[in-house]
Amino acid sequence: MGLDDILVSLFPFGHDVVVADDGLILGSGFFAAERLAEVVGLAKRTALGVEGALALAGRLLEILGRSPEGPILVLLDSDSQRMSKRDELLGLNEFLAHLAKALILADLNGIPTIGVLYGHTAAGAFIATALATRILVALPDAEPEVMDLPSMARITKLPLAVLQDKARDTPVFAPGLANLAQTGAVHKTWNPSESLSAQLQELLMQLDPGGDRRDILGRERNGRPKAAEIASRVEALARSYA
Amino acid sequence: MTEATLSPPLAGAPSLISWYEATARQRLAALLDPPSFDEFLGPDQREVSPHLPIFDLPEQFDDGMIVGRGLLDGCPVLVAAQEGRFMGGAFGEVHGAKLTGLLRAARDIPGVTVLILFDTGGVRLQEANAGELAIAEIMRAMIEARRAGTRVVGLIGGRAGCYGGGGLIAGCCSVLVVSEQGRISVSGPEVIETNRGVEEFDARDRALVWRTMGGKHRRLIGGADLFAGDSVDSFRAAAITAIQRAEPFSQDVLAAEQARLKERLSRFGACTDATEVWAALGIERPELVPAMVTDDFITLANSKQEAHRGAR
Amino acid sequence: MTDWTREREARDARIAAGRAFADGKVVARESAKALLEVIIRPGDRVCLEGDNQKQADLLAEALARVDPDKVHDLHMVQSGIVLPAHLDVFDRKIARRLDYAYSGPQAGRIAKMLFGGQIALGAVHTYLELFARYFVDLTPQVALIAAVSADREGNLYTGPNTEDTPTVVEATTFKNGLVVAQVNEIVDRVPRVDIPGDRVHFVVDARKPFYVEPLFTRDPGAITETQILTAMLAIRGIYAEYGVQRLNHGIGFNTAAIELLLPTYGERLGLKGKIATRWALNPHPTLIPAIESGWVQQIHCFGSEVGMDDYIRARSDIFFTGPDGSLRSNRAFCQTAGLYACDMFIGSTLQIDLEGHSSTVTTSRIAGFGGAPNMGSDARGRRHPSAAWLQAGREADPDRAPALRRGRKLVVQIGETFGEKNVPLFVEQLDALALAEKLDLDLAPVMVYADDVTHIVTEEGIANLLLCRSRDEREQAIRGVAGYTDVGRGRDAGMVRRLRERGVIRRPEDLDIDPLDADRSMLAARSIKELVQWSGGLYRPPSQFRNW
Amino acid sequence: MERLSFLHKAERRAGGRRPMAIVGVVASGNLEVLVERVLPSTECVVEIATTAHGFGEVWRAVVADFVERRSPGGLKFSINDGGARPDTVALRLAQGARTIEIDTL
Repeated sequence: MGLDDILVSLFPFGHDVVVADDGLILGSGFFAAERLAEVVGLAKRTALGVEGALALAGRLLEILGRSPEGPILVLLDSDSQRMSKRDELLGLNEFLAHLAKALILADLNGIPTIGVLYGHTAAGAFIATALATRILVALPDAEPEVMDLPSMARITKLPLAVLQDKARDTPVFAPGLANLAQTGAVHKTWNPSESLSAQLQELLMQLDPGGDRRDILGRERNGRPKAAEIASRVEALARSYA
Repeated sequence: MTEATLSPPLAGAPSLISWYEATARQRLAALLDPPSFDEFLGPDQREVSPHLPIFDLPEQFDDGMIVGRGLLDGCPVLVAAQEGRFMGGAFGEVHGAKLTGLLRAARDIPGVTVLILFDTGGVRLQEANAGELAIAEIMRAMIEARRAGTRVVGLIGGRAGCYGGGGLIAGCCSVLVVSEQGRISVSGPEVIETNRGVEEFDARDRALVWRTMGGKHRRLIGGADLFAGDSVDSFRAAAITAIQRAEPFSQDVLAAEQARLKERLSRFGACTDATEVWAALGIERPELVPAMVTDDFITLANSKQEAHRGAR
Repeated sequence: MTDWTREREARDARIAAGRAFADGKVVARESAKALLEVIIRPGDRVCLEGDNQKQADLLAEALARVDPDKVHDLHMVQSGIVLPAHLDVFDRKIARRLDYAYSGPQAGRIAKMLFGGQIALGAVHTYLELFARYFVDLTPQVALIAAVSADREGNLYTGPNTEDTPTVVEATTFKNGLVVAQVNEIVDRVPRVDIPGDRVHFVVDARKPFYVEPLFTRDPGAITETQILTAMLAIRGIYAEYGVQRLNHGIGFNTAAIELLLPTYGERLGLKGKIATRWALNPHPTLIPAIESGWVQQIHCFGSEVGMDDYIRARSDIFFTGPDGSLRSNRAFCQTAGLYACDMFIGSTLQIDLEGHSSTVTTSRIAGFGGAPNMGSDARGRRHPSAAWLQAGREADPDRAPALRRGRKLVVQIGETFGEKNVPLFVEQLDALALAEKLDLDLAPVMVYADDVTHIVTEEGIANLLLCRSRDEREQAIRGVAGYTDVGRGRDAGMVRRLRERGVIRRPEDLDIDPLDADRSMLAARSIKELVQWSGGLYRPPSQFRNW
Repeated sequence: MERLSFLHKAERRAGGRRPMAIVGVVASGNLEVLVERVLPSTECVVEIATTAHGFGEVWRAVVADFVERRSPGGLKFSINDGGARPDTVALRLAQGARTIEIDTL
């Protein structure tokens, strides 16, 4: 499902979302009458570098200044972080963290943040954007990829076939939407043949005000057997000293 | 500016144990008031990674992450330390969840400080999805805690540096202390070289790596707030100072960070090497910076780049 | 009528032929090959200067390019086979015979060429032994040497890396030979005259520095805890036990660890001033902390070390320096000092057999030994006493009348039971024996003979071979410190226990060494950068050792 | 992963009172040793998980020497090994035994 189709389905009441030359998605749209969503994101498999991260964060801060009611959608079809000497020289980690912080702050301010993964994403770009939202949904042809198998084969010195074989037994390392969903990263996969607007509204109705539940989701889906339990045990031990 | 004013290191003296060389446990023992450290889910609990056996890789009883509480200069702190030599200090499911749990507790303990001793290559690739998600959960928990008033101090100077998602977590801390050895970066040297070619970045050129990603550069551009020498003593002193510097997290803080990073891009965006950045900062002999000893460098850094209070 | 001056006349004829390519004595680098083609004759003995440190690299490359129709069947008599060009001259059939002392980086290729018959080998010598033969039966007709600078008269400044040059020139010039020097630059006046101009016949202006290998730089960052434990054993069980004041160290990480433990562990034991004060040693960067802490009184050097020149210049109370302020090294004198004036040699090896013979030769690599067999041997001609020497002699032969008892030099082999790539240090039989058989050599290339070795130190303990009274005891003492190698696991546990009770074997716990001290925080410097700091910025390590 | 376990009689109870100690880290050529004071004072158990297969006899020898030389009665040693050489193993075992007997570390 292409971005244009997604925007049409998400915003039946109109939108002004555009994709700039640098691959940034910016704009807003009405997913219901009188209900406006702000939109940021990355399109066309763009790598996220210092300029992109700063621009997206700048837009988010500007939105926060207006204290909007509606959700902020993060539409994503990106590469990983931009891998270059210049980006690292300038402190890419701070730019990416800054963007993630802006998204988390929006959510803490009561503005729902919803990631919509419709294409590819990887590594630092994924963490700084979609994984910093309250809820991450995906379209079926999304291709999240923390680490690609050929690179992994090179580093672990295991044959690709062996890795593919191992990947069948566990969702914990191999790329792909199903694996990410099973570990709890992706809450829901939307049905592209139904109205995305309706699915968004349904999602907003079900929003749980509680904290980060991705580890619990990962346990329920048998994707991450230990994370939730370890976190809660450490949390309890640390609290007992307070 | 000379490269030769520091008195020789008095080796063997416990006060000068190298941070870079120490294990995570040795760092904690030397950083905190003795014998105040109490570990949560210690090695005797054997909470190891459930995923390493798939790859026939050895486990470590603490999965490379040590969490607990202790006293720093008499003040209660929660601490987390990564062991950079085990799996490169990389984030896996258990490793990450320990820090997530610690930060979630910190959110609800008024006035508490969290110290994070980073030493990581990023995501552990044998459990990449779990590691990536752990990093996202840690960032979320950290910002929630900071917003509730928790101070989070990051200490960076270990063997593995602070790479990948570790760099993003570091970017969410209230205050960062870094030593010369502490490299902070998202993409590692080998990753850049593999993806963009040796002309873009020669990963074997150690001087290039250290001046592009190392602690001195990070301190000079404001990516870290305090510079420490490579000793547990120096890190302890810097951590005590850092706690005073920590500011709560707010929308104003983010706005200040936006302005800070925007200024950085406009000042240094055209530079192609760290020495050009340092020259643009007004450092007269930037080529001498890498060889400068700690005290001289701190004086220089303080004169060229004030720590940005409340802008991270 | 006998002509008693044929050699001189031949030399003069060569000089006359060479003048065609020279302006006075000075030859442009582009003419080096042509010069060599007219001054070297087929069958000559040629010394191409080069050892484990400095190299007359430009002249080596020129010699490798000469026309084999004009120059062939040379007999190379030189310290080191180090540069590819040193073997290219055999590949191109310019040279045929070889007598040498050391071949580090070319050890694999030289082995292949020896097996292939391209090289007719005379012998693998120690440096001092080869130098001695320069004056008896291996006198060069032509010497190709390297210096820092020359004036137009041919006066040479060899600088900190003087090394073999005076010896080579002495043997060549004064026996009707011809000396060609490559120099980094021609100057009006040399900083000091290391070689007088009347001993030098041609000077090739190389317009670049001759190559020097930083062979004696050990990065403290690579020293392991096992090496630290082993070093503590050596300090406590040998240096302190015998009160060793005058000594030489090998170049391995084990001895580097000892150097870095003197100001820490040695200080704690109260040994400052009592051990390790006078050295025959290259300027090891890892000795800087001990020097700066006041441990060291005097050092004489075989050669210099890359990056150490300014430090040495600023520490002339410790080092031998010339009127220009820089180091004066001399390999022949320093080897003599190591042989006669040192009470101990301690160094690493690759293989030790059940008798205690050791060698760095393996079947695929013929490294040569450089100075080690000389340093690591008892000088039978020694007559002056010292406490350490007398004590070692007493242990070896307690029953002889003291006034007629020779002392013994302490010759210590140190290493971990498993070396690089988990190769065991201890073997039933040295690879050197198989090699000797394969090459039909009269002598196996043994670095240190069993009857010279006095102690073997590993992380398992110290074997004091002076106290062994039978071949059997000796074998079990060696097995007793061989750890979990096959040799070690083949020990007789009961006999090893008895040897330990007698102090023939001493374990770390027997010497009160705490395994918790085997930690890198015990090193006086843990990185090259810390060595720079200790030196007050005077040590300037070469770029491959920097990460800043 | 190869798993090995050795049970020994020890002459004496290990010194000190600390219940637990840990030394080393798991890395290539390195190992961690977790020491727990959980056994009767004349027993010593060493349990090993190692990446290097087929070295059981060397481990047996290293452990036997260690128990004879240090007499670590009452201690259980649990080892995660990244393929360390025997000298490193012997050193870590000795360090573990020393660490648990120092009460104020």
